[in-house]
Amino acid sequence: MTLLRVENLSRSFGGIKAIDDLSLTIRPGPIHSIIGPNGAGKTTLFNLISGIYKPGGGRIVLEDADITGHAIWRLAELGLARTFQNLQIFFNMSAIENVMVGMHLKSDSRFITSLFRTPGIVKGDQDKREEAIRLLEFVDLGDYLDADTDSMPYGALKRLEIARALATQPRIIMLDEPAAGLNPAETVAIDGLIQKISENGITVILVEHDMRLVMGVSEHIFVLEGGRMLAEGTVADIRNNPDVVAAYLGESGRDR
Amino acid sequence: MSADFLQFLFSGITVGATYALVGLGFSIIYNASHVINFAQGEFVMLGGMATVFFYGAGLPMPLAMAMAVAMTIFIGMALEKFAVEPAKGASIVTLIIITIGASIFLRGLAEVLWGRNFHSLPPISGSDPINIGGALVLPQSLWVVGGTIVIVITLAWFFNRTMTGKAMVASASNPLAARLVGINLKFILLLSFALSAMLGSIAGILIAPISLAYPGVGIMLGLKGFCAAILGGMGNPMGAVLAGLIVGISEALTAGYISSAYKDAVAFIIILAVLFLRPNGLFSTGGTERV
Amino acid sequence: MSPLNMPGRNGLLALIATIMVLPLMLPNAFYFDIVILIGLNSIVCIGLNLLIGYAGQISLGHAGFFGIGAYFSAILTSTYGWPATAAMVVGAVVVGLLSFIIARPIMKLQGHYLAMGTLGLGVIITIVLTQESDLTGGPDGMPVPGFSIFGWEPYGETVWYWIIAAVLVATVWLSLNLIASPVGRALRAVHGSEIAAETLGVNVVKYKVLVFVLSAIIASLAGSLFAHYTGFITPDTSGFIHSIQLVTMVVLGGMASTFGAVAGAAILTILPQLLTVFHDYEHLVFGAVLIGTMIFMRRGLVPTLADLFNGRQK
Amino acid sequence: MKPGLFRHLTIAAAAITMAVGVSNSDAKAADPIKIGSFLAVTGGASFLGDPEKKTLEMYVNKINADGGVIGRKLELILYDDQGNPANTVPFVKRLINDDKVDILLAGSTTGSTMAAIPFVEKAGIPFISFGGAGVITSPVKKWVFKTPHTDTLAVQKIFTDMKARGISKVGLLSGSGGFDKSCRKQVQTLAPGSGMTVVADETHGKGDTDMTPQITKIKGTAGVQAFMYCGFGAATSIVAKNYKQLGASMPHYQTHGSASKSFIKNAEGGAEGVRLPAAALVVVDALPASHPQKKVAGAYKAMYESKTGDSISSFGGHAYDGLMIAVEAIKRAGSTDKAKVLAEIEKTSNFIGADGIYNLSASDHLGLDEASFVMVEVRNGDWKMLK
Repeated sequence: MTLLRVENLSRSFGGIKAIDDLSLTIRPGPIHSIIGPNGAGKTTLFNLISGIYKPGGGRIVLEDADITGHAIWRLAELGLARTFQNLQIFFNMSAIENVMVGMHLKSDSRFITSLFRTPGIVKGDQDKREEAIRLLEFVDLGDYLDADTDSMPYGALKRLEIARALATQPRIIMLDEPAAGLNPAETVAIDGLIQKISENGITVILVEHDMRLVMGVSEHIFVLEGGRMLAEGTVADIRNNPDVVAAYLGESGRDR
Repeated sequence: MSADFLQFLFSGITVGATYALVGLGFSIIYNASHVINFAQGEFVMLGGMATVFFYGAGLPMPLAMAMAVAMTIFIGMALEKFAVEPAKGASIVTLIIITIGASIFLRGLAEVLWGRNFHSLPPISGSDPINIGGALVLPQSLWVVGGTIVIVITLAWFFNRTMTGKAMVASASNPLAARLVGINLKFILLLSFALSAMLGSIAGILIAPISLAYPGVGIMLGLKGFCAAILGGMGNPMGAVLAGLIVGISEALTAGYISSAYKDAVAFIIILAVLFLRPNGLFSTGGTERV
Repeated sequence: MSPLNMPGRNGLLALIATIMVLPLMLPNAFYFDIVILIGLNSIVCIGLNLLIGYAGQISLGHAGFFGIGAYFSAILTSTYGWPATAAMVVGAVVVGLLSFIIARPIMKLQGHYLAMGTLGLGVIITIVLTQESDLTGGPDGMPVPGFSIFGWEPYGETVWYWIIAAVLVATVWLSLNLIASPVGRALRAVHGSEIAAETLGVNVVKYKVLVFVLSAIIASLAGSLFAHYTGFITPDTSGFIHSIQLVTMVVLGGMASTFGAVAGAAILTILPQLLTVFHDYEHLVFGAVLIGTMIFMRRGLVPTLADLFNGRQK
Repeated sequence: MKPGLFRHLTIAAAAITMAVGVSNSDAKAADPIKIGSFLAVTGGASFLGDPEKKTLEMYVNKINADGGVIGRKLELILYDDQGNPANTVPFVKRLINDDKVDILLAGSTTGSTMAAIPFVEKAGIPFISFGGAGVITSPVKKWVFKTPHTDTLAVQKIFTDMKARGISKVGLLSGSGGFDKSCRKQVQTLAPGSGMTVVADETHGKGDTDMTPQITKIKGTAGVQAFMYCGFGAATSIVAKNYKQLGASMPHYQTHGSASKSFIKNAEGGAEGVRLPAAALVVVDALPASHPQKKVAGAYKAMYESKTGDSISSFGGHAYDGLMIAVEAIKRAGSTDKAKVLAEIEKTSNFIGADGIYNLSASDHLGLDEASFVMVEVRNGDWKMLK
């Protein structure tokens, strides 16, 4: 069974191949991680899957539907959600409003009803607000409901992005370095959060540099290097793969 | 027919050269600060008006011109110091309004100093037209074009050959790195306004004998110069020069062959067409947003 | 659910109270005239604020739409004898279509390129209105017959005061509603981060087009009312300077604040009248005030004051 | 909102406004007579507005020094609309509603005048305009008069002169302002009847600073024998300058819109040889002693030139005539009652002004004939009367 399939994907920037004929398969359920040195193409891969970049070649298939070149916002409809390496918080809105934007597709977004604030809109917003409170509490941000986002700490914003992505009720959530910039305690909390998300039946794809986090939560790991697949497998497979060890530790590692 | 064409062409190149200088000013400031200086057209106005009045006060013409340029440079630097620098980090819209406020202020200043009326400035070397291939060209037009060529070449030399010029280019492409290697960004910013003011005032002095000098002369010139800067790809000085000439020539040809009524629309029609096809300007290579 | 239980209710009530009391304090028709102009400017600015303040897309050409509305009303009623309401609607529809066609390419532009694109659009509109002088009277403008609706012809500043007041209150109410709705959140999300909004299922292009068209139509309707009220229009109503005034009102009052738009409109309409005491120094002082306000109250008047009031430091 | 409340407030507000209004307009005998004005004191048409303003101020002071009119002083309330009709509208409203003037002597340009007319007609205030075009008083508007010669008279005069020189094909350039357009229309209308053909018809935009493309085109038109320009303001000088720069040698005509020394000065030699119809005032010194206007125009010229140090233009004369017609009418009416003053202005007959001799009536709100219009040519930087 596959949920998401990437087939022979390529993309280059100014002659440099960021993603080079890459194929991979995501099964529904387990936590998948993508690792690799800087410039290996991890974030580019995320941007290709979520439609922000258009691929130079290859296909992306969600279940049986070809989603290559789809408009970005349609992918949310299909159950694909993500967070960003560089925070993309709506700093002009409160925390709870950020999450409510995530429920956009399930909201009444008709123009006329919005203008006249029909009872339907009022009721809808109440429901959405309650749901958003639940989500914020789920990511442990219950204290920040109506907080101004530009006065929230960095770690909280990281979790807010996750709550916002969850609000779209995704089947797949792609987390781009959720632990970057966090202190050890916060990293542990993120670790727990990722597991909790997975337990809710959402397939997690994780890009992360924190190896302890990756090795702790992942069930399947892809290792990229130079836009190509260096290795894939379980945590044990990857740990014992000499190529990976070499890539991470350099030539000296191989000698040992 | 061909004499007419030449006539239109010369007319277009003359006006286009002014647009080029104004566009160049936009580009230089944009490079240094990412600010669109809507007061750029006012530098042109100040250059022309100040010369008229220094000359009228009895100074010899070259001295009057030099004084006008110096005065405009001083005003440009004051603008940077007292209006742009304190607003560091403000949003694009806020900065646009600040520079528009500055342009209103400078127009007001000119009105207070010199009144609201039209003034003429005698041409630098007579007004007997020169016959070139059947077209009659004013000596002043040659001054405008020649002046622009000299300025463009000097600037190219400045940016490519001098330490200060190179520092300006470096801080435009990577401010952080520039600061790390010890370039004084504040100084660069001040310099960029001084340079733009100088370009504007020279354009104003050169064009004044042709267009008259009055407080409102900078508005349209400023907008057309902005067109040139955008058309050339914001922050691409040579692109701005080329685009300024393209705009000027298109205008003159439109007035000559199609309709003089829609002459002023030409620049804006070109810019819309280009922006719709190439959202980052005619001579830009385009970039990708990093997420 | 009471209809009064809405976001910004207190502000709206305060606005209504002000409108009710104001006539008692205005000595003559000249002052009514200024207040009516404030109202008209506020209406345009509320629409423009949806575009600039909430959706984060600048426009330096909105006076163009205002001008088209004004001229459609003027030409259709005076030259072709149409009823004022029909002319107003046709003007709004034309502006709606024009802005819809232009919105897709223009809303693709970012930052300064968007500023240039909208500026160019506005300038082109002004030039057309100036040059098609057989229809528009050219640079010297044209007279506009009075407004009439169902045979009733409002005349005099006091009657117009109440008409514009009613339209203003309605516009504020609709704007507050819209901002607090899912559509409003989507608009604000576009401002916050287009990429993030898009990944959450917000069709960014659609919302940009929507808000651009909406603000253009509001400007057009206000333009029609202005034309009938003032009785004489020139291409300056559509000009670059007017566009700049509108944007300045929005920014000065405070971006992303409906009441800020009203406050900005009020200040910038009154200020030039007050500054006439400076005679020749008028422009000098106006420019200085503009620069000063933008430097020291970067977020605009209403949000800055609100922060002070709430004791918050920013 | 309750409809009752709404209606009450409307009525209350209306009542207050009216009460305030009534108390203000209930003028006492000692109150000054308020003369309202909006002129193009600065800007592109300032050479119209500036002498008009100086003339009004000068003569209002003189009249007040001599004891005023019907025992009351004159008070001049003047705004600078820069000749831009968009600026005119608020000033007109202010003059009518806030300043509550008794009479309007205003409008340097046709555009400003036309913008003001709807408000003046509605308010019912006598309005003597200094605008040039015929449309101002043709058709007649109840409250609106004008003192300057019309474009119709000017075009007729020019065509007569052209015919005398054997010219029948004319190339026309015009600006886009109200006067320019009105003049262009007169040229097109009057040409066939006068045996003229308009072989080129070019226009330029407001505020244009380079007319060489248009003039190049006109110059190159087959058969063209003379060049004519319809317009006023800074553009007149630019056209003359460009015309000379392009080496054009055909006869060059402009209108009375160029009849000021600043036209000659700013054209920097380009005005040499340009012919135009002008009020007798500009060549008053050359007039024979028997000329009926010699005395009035001479006195005005002497006073204007000694007080201001500027040289005379016919535009100040428009203001002089307007003010004098108004003062005479108020004297005859014995009050500033607007209807009475209107009736008295219409009774003005054989009034000798600086600009011409006026015979006004209910059906003629201009009252000038061709007699006071003379053809002049620029020679050696000055006006030379043609015979």
